[in-house]
Amino acid sequence: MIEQAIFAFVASCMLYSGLQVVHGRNLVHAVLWLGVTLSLTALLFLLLRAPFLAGIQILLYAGGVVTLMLFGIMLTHRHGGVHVENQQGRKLRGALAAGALFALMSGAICTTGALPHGGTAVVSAAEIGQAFLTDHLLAFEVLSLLLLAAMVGAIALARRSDYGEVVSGPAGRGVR
Amino acid sequence: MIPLHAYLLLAAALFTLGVYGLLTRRNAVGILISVELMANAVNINLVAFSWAHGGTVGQVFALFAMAVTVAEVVVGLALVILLYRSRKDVLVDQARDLRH
Amino acid sequence: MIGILSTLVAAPFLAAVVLLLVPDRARLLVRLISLTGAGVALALSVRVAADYDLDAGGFQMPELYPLVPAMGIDLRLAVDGWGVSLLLLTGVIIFAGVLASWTVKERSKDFFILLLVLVAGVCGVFVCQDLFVFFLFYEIAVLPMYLLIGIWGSSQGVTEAGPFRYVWKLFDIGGREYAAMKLTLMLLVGSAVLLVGILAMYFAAGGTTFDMEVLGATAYPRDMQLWVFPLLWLGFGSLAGVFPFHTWSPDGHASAPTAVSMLHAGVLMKLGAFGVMRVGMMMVPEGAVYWAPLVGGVAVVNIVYGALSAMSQRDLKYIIAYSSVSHMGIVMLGAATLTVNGWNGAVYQMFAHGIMTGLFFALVGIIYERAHTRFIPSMGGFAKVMPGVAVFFTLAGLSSLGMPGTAGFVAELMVFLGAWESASPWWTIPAILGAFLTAIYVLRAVRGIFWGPGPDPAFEDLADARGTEWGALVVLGAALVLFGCWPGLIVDFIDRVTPGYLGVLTQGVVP
Amino acid sequence: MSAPTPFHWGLIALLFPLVAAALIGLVAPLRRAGMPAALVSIAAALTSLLASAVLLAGQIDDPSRAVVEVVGWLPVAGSTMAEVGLRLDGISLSMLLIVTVVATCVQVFSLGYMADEPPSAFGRYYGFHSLFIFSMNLLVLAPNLLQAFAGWELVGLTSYLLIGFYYRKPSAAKAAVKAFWVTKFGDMGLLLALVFLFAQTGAFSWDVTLSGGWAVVITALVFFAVVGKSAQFPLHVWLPNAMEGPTPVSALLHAATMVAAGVFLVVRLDPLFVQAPETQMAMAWIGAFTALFAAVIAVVQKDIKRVLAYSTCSQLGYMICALGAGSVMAAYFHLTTHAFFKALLFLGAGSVIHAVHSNNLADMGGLWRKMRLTAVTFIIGALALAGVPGLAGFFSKDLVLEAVHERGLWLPWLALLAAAFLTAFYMGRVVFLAFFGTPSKAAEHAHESGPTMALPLVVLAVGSVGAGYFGSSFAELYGASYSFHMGLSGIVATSLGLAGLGLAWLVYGRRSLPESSFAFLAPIGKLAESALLDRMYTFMFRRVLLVLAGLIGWLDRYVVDGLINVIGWAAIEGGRRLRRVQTGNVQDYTYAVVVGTILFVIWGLWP
Amino acid sequence: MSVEIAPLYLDVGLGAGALMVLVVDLFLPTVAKRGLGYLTALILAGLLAASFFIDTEGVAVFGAYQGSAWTTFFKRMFLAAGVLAALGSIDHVAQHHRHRQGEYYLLLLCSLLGMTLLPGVRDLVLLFVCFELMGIPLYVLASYGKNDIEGTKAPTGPEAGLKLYIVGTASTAITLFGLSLIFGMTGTTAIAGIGSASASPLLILGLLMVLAGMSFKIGAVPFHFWVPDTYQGAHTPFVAFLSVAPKIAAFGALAVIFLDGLATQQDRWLPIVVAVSLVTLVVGNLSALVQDNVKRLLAFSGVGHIGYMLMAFATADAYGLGMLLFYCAGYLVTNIGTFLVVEAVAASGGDDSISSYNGLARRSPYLALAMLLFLLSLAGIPFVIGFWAKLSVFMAAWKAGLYLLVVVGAVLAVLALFYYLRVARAMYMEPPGNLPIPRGSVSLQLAIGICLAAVVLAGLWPGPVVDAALDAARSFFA
Repeated sequence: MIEQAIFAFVASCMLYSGLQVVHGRNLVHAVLWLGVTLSLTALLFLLLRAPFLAGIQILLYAGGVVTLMLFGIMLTHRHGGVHVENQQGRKLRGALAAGALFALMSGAICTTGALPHGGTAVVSAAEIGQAFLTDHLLAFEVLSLLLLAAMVGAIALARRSDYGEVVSGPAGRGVR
Repeated sequence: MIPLHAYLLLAAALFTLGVYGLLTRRNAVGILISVELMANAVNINLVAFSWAHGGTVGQVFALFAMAVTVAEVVVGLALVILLYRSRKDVLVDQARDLRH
Repeated sequence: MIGILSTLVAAPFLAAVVLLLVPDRARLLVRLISLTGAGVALALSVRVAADYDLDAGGFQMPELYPLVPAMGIDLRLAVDGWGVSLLLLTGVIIFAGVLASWTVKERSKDFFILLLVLVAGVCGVFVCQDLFVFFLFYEIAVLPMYLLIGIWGSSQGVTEAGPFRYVWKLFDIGGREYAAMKLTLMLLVGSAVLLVGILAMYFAAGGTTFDMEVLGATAYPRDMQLWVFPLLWLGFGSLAGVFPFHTWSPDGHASAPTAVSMLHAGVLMKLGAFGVMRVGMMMVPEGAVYWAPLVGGVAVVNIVYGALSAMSQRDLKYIIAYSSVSHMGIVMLGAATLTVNGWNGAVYQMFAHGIMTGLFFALVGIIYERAHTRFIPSMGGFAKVMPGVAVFFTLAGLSSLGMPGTAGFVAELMVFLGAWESASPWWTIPAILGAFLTAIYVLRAVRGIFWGPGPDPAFEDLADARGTEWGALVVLGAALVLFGCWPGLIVDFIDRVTPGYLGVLTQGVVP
Repeated sequence: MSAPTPFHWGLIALLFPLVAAALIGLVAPLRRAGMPAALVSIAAALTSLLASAVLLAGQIDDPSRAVVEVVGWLPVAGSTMAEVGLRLDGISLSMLLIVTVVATCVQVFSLGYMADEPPSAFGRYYGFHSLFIFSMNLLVLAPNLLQAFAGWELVGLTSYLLIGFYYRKPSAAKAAVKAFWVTKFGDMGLLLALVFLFAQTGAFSWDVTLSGGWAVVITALVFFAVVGKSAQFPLHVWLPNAMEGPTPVSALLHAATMVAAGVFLVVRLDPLFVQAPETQMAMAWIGAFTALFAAVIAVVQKDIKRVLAYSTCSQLGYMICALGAGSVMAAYFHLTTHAFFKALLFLGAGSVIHAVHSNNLADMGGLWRKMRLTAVTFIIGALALAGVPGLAGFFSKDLVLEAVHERGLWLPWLALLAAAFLTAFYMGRVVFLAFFGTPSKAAEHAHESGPTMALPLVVLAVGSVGAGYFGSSFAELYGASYSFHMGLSGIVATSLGLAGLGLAWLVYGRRSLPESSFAFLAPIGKLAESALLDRMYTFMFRRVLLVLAGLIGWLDRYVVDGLINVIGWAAIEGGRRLRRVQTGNVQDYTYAVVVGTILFVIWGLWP
Repeated sequence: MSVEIAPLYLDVGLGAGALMVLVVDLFLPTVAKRGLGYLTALILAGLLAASFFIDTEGVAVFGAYQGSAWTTFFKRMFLAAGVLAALGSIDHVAQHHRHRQGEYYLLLLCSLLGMTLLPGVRDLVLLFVCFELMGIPLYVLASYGKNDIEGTKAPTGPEAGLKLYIVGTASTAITLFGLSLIFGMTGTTAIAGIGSASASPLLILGLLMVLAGMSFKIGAVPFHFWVPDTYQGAHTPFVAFLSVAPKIAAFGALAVIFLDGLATQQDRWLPIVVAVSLVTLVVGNLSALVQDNVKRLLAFSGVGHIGYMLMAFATADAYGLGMLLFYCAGYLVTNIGTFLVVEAVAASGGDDSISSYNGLARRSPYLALAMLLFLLSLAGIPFVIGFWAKLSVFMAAWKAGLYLLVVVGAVLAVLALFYYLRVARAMYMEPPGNLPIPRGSVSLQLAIGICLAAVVLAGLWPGPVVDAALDAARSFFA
């Protein structure tokens, strides 16, 4: 009963904050609301007996991603240009499409009768680590390369070079 | 107990909120945020299913999804910065040199 | 060991490859190599005819090279009486065509390369025994046309008119590039339709081989035959100029350079008719019998409609182009009769019309090159300055109107005989009327160009044919008369196989 | 080396002219030299004449001989469908002799007549002539209808080429194509007949037996072609125009031989025609009508060649009528005699024209004094044509009339009689206008032509006088019997002929009767001159056929082809519309992704 | 189950190669960095050669991966594409991105590694990660483009990359959501296990979302909008790679999920694939008709080609899959060759408009001939490989009863010829004017030459390739 109440509370908070994320005018606020949503998700994970994930969620998402986003906004908006009004037509179209998608999804969810029902067993970090090193070893390795690629790629993109200025000759070596 | 349906509906709702943002945000960062919301909904799904089925697979999947999403965000932000440098704004509906 | 047929197909192609390596500036060398390629093709086709055992008949000199075994596609070559006669035609036309193109000035190397590739395709079709490779050669033969017309062709003015005037803004109608594009696209739409029919047959026959013998020996369900045949007919028919899919032909032939018109009207259109008979009628006989009334009816429309259209033209090349439409109608009529005479006549008409129209286009090329006009009302009295051209033009005209002593007569006679024996004898009457209409427009053209007072002062210095042009004219003209007086030379080959094919077809019995 | 057989002689007769034509055609220097080409051609014609004389002599020894030598020409289904070769019998050999004799005469005559032409044109002229002789011989000696058709078409071709000999003259060019088109129009019938004949019998042989209906159809079709070639009403319109050709050509092709080919064909096909009385009846009527009709028109012509041209129509009408009456002998006999005197008349006219440089009767007059030989021979020909007793025309015309009379064809008989009267009248008119009376300006400087022109005139005049006496020999060759006797027809016709000559003398010789007293005939003259039929054909050609062709041409360009263009246009227009969807705004692209997903889900989840 | 990695030797080599490039990059002076391209090409070529000697069949790493003839065929395609792209890129990258060359080749190799793994994965998690390993570097690489388009000063690369990125991440999210549902309804992420579940609405929803998300990667209509913009904006040698390799890999992934894992739900997704194929064919070809920019034209034509590939995919049988592989192989060499010619023309003073091809036949006959043959191959004209490719797809589709698709496809193939011939027309029929003579670098010429040789040789004798493709497809279904 308590769980259900918590869930109801968390869920409604999430929906509200989610709405703020996508609907708010101020982009900085939106990012902050995203942080709220992500943190609430961590709560939800706890309800789902996944403490390890909840921790990761807080660290990686609510901490990392939100910070990154804020950086992104700050770097690309000089003075207060964070208020960007969405066009009315697009809002309507977007709402229609999103509504339709939600209707379809919820329809599918509701018409799927027999869903498995979870227990109370908590998955430990050790179990997850075990899985990483056996069944998902290859995926793990690939993921590491992926993260490397993403880092290198992001650096390659964000570094000032090529565009605008011409770095001549061997002297360019110093840029790295 | 909370039925699985509830989690799924919540995830679906968050996902479609993200879709709404994706479709309406003009600011590139806004779009990134919206995609984050969608990815987050997936994670709820995965963890909820993992809880339902027991075992680690779902959570492992969710972890992979998180990592990948973060990687995407990193690249995305770099792209946004690049865009900003080349165009002096990050409104996606202004970046329309390539069309028709 | 490479057989004679593959050598025959490869010879022009090899010549084209050799040409690729020759510098542009070595014009004479380029021409000599092309002439060698064409000459080898001609010589080998004569050799094939000589080697063909008339007593044995059927398919001879088989060769087999696996190509894509997984799809059942092999390079299967063999030649029958029809193939022999059409190979000879191809050899003669390409030889004459190279001679007639001797004076191509601009980018002559590219021109001859494309021409030879085209010829390789044509030869391939006539000797191919694998339906798929048949189709493949068919496409090869169609494609170089685009560049040949687009680069070396000529444009003509067309007045904006008609209910679809608004389309003019979009296309450069009358331009050579428009003509080239239209020709290519229409023919390839035809081949797309064709492909559908071919696939249907292939899979209905088990989907293991494209061997035409096997596909031909399969008894397809009647329902299927009834819808496959129209596909094959229209697919091949678009190349044979079947109404109403003939409209590429006037523009295409009018725009094309001399040798290309010669080859295209002379040989390529035959490819279409040959396909209708060899693939359409022989492989789906029930469909052929069922649709024959329509095929013949449309052929009759072609004959009369083409002749009337030709009559209304004032551009010389258009007249000849429409006459091709009309004459191909005779071929298709012969095919639709499903009688021995009709089929012999159809194949022989391919041969005769090929040579005749080749001669026509060679002459038109000469006239156009000298006078820089094809507009008949501006001509007149040319016989005085180019008597040789006048003689050969008249000869070609006589053949086209079915004058005995020329190949055209024999072919038309056989077709008419066949038409009367066929299931729809009434075809004979409009067909004969078409021959009469031909007499009208051909002789009007002769009168308009060569007869009468004149020529205009502007045309007083026009030269008669010269050098290699004579070669082309004499080769074709002599062939026209020789095979008109002694048709047995060719008809023996054709007739050797026709009755057998028809026997299979009309009995609906499959061996 | 064994002695030449008839077959060899036949080959010589057939092929020598072809060789001559080929030589002249292919060896350009020979052609351009002119005179050598003429000599080659004449030599070939003479050889041919010699061969045919030898053959005919042999035939007279053994009238029932029929040599048939053929080789296969066209195979079908492994066997021979059509053959070519020679058939040497009475019918073909007598015709062969006529052709070669007249041809040789005309060729010799042309030496003088065409002497003013440039050498290359002269050479070309003889080339065509040789080709013509070959074609005619091909037709005459044909062992079957197919070869005959080939010859038939080839003589049409040479006729076209020779009429158009002065190709730079627009009227000649027009006349040439007109002749070709009209005869070709008729030839469709022959072609169709060939097709039907083959369908019925599996061969093209001369003597066949057919069930009634088919015999009528086939003979009617053949007759249609004959109408065209032999210039019968209503397809006679080309013949007068054909006079645009050189006069010797008119003598050879358009009087003596080619136009008679129609008659020859019917004679050849007689076994078939007797099975079709309906066709014969039609022939009798049409022949008789043409005979009268053309004679009437001939009366009012001012051009000497046109008079002769209409006269030819008229006389061919006689022959056709005789054939219709079932008398091969009469028709063929008339053909023979007519060949001589009509060729003579044309050559004589040619001689006159050569002298006065005009075709117009008004430019002549009083030539009797200047051109004695020409005048004498021309008058012999005219009298023969008029049917004056003792001359060739008398016998043959009498036979025709007799035959028609015997058959009980009263109206045709009367028409022929009237035509006989008119024939005498218009020939008298020509003779009096051209050779007597006061010379016109042009005629004053006229003088007799050289020996090359005189000799043929004499030869033909002899023929015109003597041919009539060989009736029984001819009859033997055809397997008929003939003996001359003067019957009702003969008496009436002869008196009418003499009356006609007398009337002509009164009007044009003595001028005792003014021309104006024939004013009541003026409407007929007007009618003849207005050339109603010609105008109708022209109308059909220009206003119907060409307009139809123009319509079809337009339709093809702008509607049929237009539709094809519209398809292309539609594709490109579609592309243009689609292009606008590509807005460049990535939000629209994501929108498409979401909508696509929704559509997927709807479709996948719906059932 | 063990850490067996023998079937992954090539992929391991690829990963090692990537790291090698990373390390070498650190020690190379900028002037010498062009060597990285050759190094990359050499690595890939070596691996390609090795693929003919190393047996890479069998299960690996706890059953997450299975090597077979199927994966080998894919690997060879990707390695070949990598070699060609690397060779083609060397000059462009050295000239325009001289300070980012190391990253370029590293990302290329990483992306390739994702691709080579994809067709053999036996687990949804691995599949997803590989998919992303393939995708993320592409976002970066697409942003490298520097070419300006008329009237704007801004480089087009960022816009191109952004469009690819936004549509891509959205699609990824959709895919991921779908995968989560599939996992949820089956309780497993093993490919072998997901087929056994009954068809609940959620499972269907999941698979449809995966299908939609993956349709983005292959560029099927209506997920294709990024294609022309990105192709136009990104730099050409990379587009050569982008236009083929990821799509082929995505087909591999689609095959793994749908033909293997979810084959039991065929009646749900197959009709959609058929419909998408049809729409893609029509839209792609019609849109290409009116393009004046060669890269956009090729982009839309590429969309059309996806329609043909989907046609083969929609047969859902071994024969069709084999023909799909054959089509992919043919499309790979042809399309890379085409784009490399575009690069060669643009690199020497031209741009991407059709008019800059005017008179190419006279400026550079061999380049024009190569372009002509590539275009003919794209159009499906005999004696170049594209013809056999198209044919094989038609055969497969006909065999599977997709008659409508065959008819539409055949007719549209002719329509396609119209726009290919527009380029041919410019090359052969227009006067060259003052346009420069293209002088492609040696490496570019080499790459074009390899493509040309492949297109022509395989066009003349396609048998071995077809056999290999059919073997691969059979091993997939074994």
